[in-house]
Amino acid sequence: MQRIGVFVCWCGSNIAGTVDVQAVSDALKNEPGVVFSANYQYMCSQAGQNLIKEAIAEHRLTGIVVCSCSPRMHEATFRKTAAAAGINPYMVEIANIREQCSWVHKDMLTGTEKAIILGKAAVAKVNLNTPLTPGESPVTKRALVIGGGIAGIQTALDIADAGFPVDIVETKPTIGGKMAQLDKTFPTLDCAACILTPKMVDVAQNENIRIFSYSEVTAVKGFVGNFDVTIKKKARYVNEDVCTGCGACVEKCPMKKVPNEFNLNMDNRTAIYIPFAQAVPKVATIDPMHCNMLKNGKCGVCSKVCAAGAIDYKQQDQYIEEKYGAIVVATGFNPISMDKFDEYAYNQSKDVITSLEFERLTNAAGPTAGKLLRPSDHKHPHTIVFVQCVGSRCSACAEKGKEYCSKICCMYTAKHAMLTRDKYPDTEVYVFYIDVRTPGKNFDEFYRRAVEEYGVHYIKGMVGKVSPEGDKLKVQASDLLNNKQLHIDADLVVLAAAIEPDKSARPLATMLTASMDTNDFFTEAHPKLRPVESPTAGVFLSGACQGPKDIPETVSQASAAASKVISLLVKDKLTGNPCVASSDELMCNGCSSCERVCPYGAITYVDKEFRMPNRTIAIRRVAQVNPAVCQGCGACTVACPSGAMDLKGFANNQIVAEVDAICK
Amino acid sequence: MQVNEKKPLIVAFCCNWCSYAGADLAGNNRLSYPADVKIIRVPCSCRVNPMFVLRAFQRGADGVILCGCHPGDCHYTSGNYYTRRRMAMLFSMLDYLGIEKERTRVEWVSAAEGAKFAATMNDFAQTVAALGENKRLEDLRCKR
Amino acid sequence: MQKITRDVLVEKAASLLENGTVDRVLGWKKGEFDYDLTPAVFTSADDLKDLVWNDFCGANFSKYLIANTKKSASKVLVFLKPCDTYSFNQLLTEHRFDREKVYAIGIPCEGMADISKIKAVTGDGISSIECGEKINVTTIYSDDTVSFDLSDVMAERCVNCKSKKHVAYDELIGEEGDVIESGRFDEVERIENMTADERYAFWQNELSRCIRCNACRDVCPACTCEKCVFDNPNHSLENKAPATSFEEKMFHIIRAFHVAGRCTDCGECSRVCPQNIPLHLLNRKFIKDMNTHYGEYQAGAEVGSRAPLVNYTTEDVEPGDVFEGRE
Amino acid sequence: MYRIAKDSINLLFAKIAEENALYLPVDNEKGSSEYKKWEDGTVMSEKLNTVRSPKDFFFPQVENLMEFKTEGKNIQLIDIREDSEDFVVFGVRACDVKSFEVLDNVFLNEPVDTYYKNRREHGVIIALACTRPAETCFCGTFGIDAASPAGDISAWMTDDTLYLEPNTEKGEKIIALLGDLVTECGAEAVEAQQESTRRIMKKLPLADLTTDAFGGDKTEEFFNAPEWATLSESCLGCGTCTFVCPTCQCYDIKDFNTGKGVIRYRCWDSCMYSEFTRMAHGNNRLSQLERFRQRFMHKLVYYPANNDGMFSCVGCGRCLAKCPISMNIVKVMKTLGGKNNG
Repeated sequence: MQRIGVFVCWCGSNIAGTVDVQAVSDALKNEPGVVFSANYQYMCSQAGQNLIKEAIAEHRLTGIVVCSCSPRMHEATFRKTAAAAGINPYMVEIANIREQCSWVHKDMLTGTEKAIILGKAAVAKVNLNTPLTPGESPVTKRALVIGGGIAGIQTALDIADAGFPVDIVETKPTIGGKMAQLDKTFPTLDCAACILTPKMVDVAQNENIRIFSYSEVTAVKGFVGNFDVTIKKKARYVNEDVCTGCGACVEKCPMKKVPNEFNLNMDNRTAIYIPFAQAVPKVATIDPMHCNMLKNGKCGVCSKVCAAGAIDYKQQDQYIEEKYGAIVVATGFNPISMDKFDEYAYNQSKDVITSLEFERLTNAAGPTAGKLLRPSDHKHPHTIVFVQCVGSRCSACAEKGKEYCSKICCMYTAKHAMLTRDKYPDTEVYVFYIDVRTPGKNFDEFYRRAVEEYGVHYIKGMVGKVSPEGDKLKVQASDLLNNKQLHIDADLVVLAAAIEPDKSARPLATMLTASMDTNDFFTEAHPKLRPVESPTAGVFLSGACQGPKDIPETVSQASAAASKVISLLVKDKLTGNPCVASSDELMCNGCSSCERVCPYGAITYVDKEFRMPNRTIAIRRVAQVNPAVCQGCGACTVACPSGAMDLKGFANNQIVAEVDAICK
Repeated sequence: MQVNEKKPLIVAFCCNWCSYAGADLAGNNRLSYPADVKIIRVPCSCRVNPMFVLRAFQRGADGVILCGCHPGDCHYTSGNYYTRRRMAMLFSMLDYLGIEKERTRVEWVSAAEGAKFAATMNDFAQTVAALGENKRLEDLRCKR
Repeated sequence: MQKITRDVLVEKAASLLENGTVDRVLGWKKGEFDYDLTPAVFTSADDLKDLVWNDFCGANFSKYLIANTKKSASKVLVFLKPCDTYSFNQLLTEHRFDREKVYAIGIPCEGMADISKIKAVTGDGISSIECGEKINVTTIYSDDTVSFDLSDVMAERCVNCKSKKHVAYDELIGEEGDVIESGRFDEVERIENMTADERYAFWQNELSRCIRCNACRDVCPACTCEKCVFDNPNHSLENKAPATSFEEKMFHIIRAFHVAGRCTDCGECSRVCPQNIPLHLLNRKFIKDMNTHYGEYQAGAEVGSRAPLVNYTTEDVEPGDVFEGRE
Repeated sequence: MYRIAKDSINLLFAKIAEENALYLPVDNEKGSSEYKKWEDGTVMSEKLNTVRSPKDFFFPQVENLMEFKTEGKNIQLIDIREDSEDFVVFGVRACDVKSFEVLDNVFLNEPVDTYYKNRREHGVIIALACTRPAETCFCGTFGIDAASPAGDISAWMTDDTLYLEPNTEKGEKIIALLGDLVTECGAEAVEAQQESTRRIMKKLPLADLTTDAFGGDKTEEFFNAPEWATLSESCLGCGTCTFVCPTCQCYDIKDFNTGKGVIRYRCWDSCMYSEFTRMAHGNNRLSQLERFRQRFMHKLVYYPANNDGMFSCVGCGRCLAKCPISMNIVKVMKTLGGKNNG
């Protein structure tokens, strides 16, 4: 029989406001096994924890129930408290009487009644708890970073700096990501390439970092400390180790009309290409969709001109299997498609562009060599309209846009407007906005300079329609502050498209068993306290895959993720979750149902000798669970018809006891 | 004390990673739902054995709802897919035995869907209340 | 199709015993009357004089293989009707016995007779039954012989036979049959089409007769647990008696669920129920539902196949939608 | 002896039901019969016997014994014994009547089972003579005359008349209750039927089965008999034989926690079950052979040893009809008892 202590928390008035805590602790005093029951203002405080420790010592408690906030909040706290007082931390159960009781019910009587029942269920469960000890597993001291943008680069550099090997997997032929496409960065206006490319070079030169460019992750197995990852290196038809990046092949390639995705298809590249001058790795890649040699065997020019002999038309996709201790997701973002925003005529006029396209137009390495020229006629635009929140904060148009704020648009639009006015003072610049959001270091000052020093016309209101007419774009908009309709004849319209997670994120999340929100951003383990960890142990989040971010935020999160990875990789062993499945070999009949449903391959079968009636021995096939691999989902427990498979911490009889207590 | 009209009792099994967190979020946002709903935390919806569901009815529950991560979002990759098949079969069987199908439900509620959690519970509680007491899966020994 | 005779089986068994291929034979042994055959182990040619093959050899031997393959180093000979072979494969899928320890002879089956259907006509007091082209029955109450066509007194499960094909054997006697279309889900459908109240009344009536003798479970080739949860004092399902109508339902729902995807629809449960509860209709409901929602699946058709409940697709039907199109 | 026209039998039932709960065999849609409470319109089954024996009336499959309630940390014991109503069971066959004697020896000897006694005292048995025994019948083996059943009242049904012969005070009271409904008559009225039945009994396939080889002193002779191995070989270990048997009387006492208290109840148990008589040290009969042997040794050896040679089988034939593998006491008796047993 357990000796259970019940501790009812007031949580100030959070619980005590709707739940009669005294009544709860009194009622639970009479439950089977309960020998002590008390309530206190803040159980999680030092004083509250001391109360628990003292009660454990004084009443020789074997188990405790804390009626408090969600176990997701303080279960770990109270487990530590219990451990410090000398009882097994898994002898602690939490009755969630805050989030699932006092905060959702308004009436004191109702709240108290329910709190007592939840407390009884927790007591019933603790009565059946058994001390649990976590198992241990080794840690592979190597990290995988998925995505080679600024987030992935920073994370990889930091991990490598700590002395651990890191692999970066990047789908594009080069690392660099979105930042490589940007011109200047707000609010300092330093050039993106100037600060990014040295880091890219650092990556290339770091002995601890391997880059798998033009590659993708195709399978992930295992668990924290012990991931087995399959990486597909797509055939680039160029031997990476041999290619010097001289560019002779690119120069001679006869296939010159391939849309250049790096410049957002605003100019063309060749079929064999290096995305940009500072690409890392600086090796050529053949685009199999456009290469005549690969398509119909007629060409072979690049092979002839390559002095290094790097061209290999027979190259195959290559699968690499590697073990990792930790995985960082840094898959980044993309602007959303403008196809559904017909009102802005994006698909009707070349002169309606997105902000990222604007970046390329103003970038010295871009299609216009940095001169701001209209895509349609390469003329200098004199009136530019910037439209903010295109697809962002779009609660009514969920089918084409996003409900959330994309966060970076206000600042980059201010940057674009300011730079335009700075370089081309003859250009009138209008910015239509819903709100201007500038909560960042030097952000508001930056925005005000745009308005006050550079004379950018900021107009609160949305653009209703853009209609191409001749070489003009007729912009109809409303000015909410002056309550009037505006008609502007613009030369160029720039849309601040919302950003969304990269499409590769969703399948990746499935492979990683990492959870995502409805917008396909990766969910963090805790929105405030564990912002760079995924709920899946060993998977970390870096950059915009977790939510919209600007560069400084991305970099700081990337470093944070790296430090989390480092603190994982420095460990030689991990202690696991002790709430794992275990098989009662006497009951197991070896049917394999459990093995079939286990998502982790944690169950294996062995032939074992059993003593049978009348001194006979029988060899039976029975299931065994690898506690280091088992994650404790419990799928096997239901698949098992014999009731041989049970889950520690969530055992059949424990859950049944909870059901019984609730249904009393 | 006045004898209260018997309120429907609802047992909600919530997976730790999504739905239990969704319920917490409903609490954080002070979204109310009937106190008749009592939550039991399980690591994953796939931990829920049909016997738990039947047991709840036996002991006096009027409705049983399972909440898990959305299909594809299971913390354990595939747990809720098994839940989906198992409960589809169990519920169909209960219906086959003439037990009101409205008394059982599976809902996918993510950690971010506090509002959906509250709305689901409100709706389910209402549905179950309309059905009245569970008579067809009750155990008379537990009713006194 | 030519009916095979008892003598063919005896001859075969005797020669396999003789040449040492097997050291034991699982077969049907004659009883006090002509219909009460007992599954038995025959170890010598002399024993085999009591081996019977007639229209009452319903018992499925597959489950006996679990114990009998462990009894000696030699093989055991088993006679399998087509439906028995599905159980045989399912048990192999679940690693319940060593295939190498079995010599399986597939025997064709035209269906088995149900003695209660015969007695419904003749009444009690049967003094003899002869199985041949016709089933000839005499009773102590009459000098006349009553003749039946097998089809008139065939057991329900045989009327709705799903397969005359053997899916496993080492040797086949007689001709091989085919998987056949059967009306085995008609009765399930009939119940589905009742109103909820009617369904409830139907099952309440059927299950209320349950005496929890466990015959359905103990005969079931899918119920091969070392110890059934209902017998395990450490399990919360442990229960010995249908104390309330809830307990009746609990037992049968859980049992049907535990064998869902593993039940081959051999029909033994209903055959042995002393109270004639149509237990197969519970199992068939699961089979029908799984076929409808997860694709056709026949447990035991192949060794090693993955049953629907230990499988999934990302596009599966939602639990709330399985009722669609129904009342 | 009394008689009543068969046409008026419903009047008789109605009269009995005025003061007693009346149970009689009724056909169910499955082609078998079961005891049901009589109400106006109930038609008595013509079947030879019910699947479940009438032992349920005195020794039900599940019977609540007492209840515990907890309030805080106090425990309170509640007697939940139901006040048994007076009841009459009509149509019990000779074999089943005899089974009550077997049960009485167990339950009414010290220590008296008051639950059983209570029901026994409130029950009246109207036994009905058999006319068309089945091939599975072998009551004669145990000295039972199917044509002359015991019981509080013995009854015979002919094509047109029901004859009643009270044997006990309880039986007399029922006859008194019937009053004018029945007319007195001589016992010779049923002799022809009795003779016919007895003739049929001799023709039954199991008519020659005897108990000669068995009895209380045969433990050593049979306990280690090698035949048990083959006899029990295919036993499934289910409880069908025990649960349809009118004389099997084993039960388990279990607690059911209702959440508000504990109901202590007893329910039938079967010596065929692997968990039967599981004790702190485990189980005392580990193999199905041992469990199977126990059942038959009990019926044919141990019980007679304790009950002046009375066997605890009445030859009703239910196990012959219902065993899933058709293994039964007749096969055991014939195998162990040698040629004397048929």
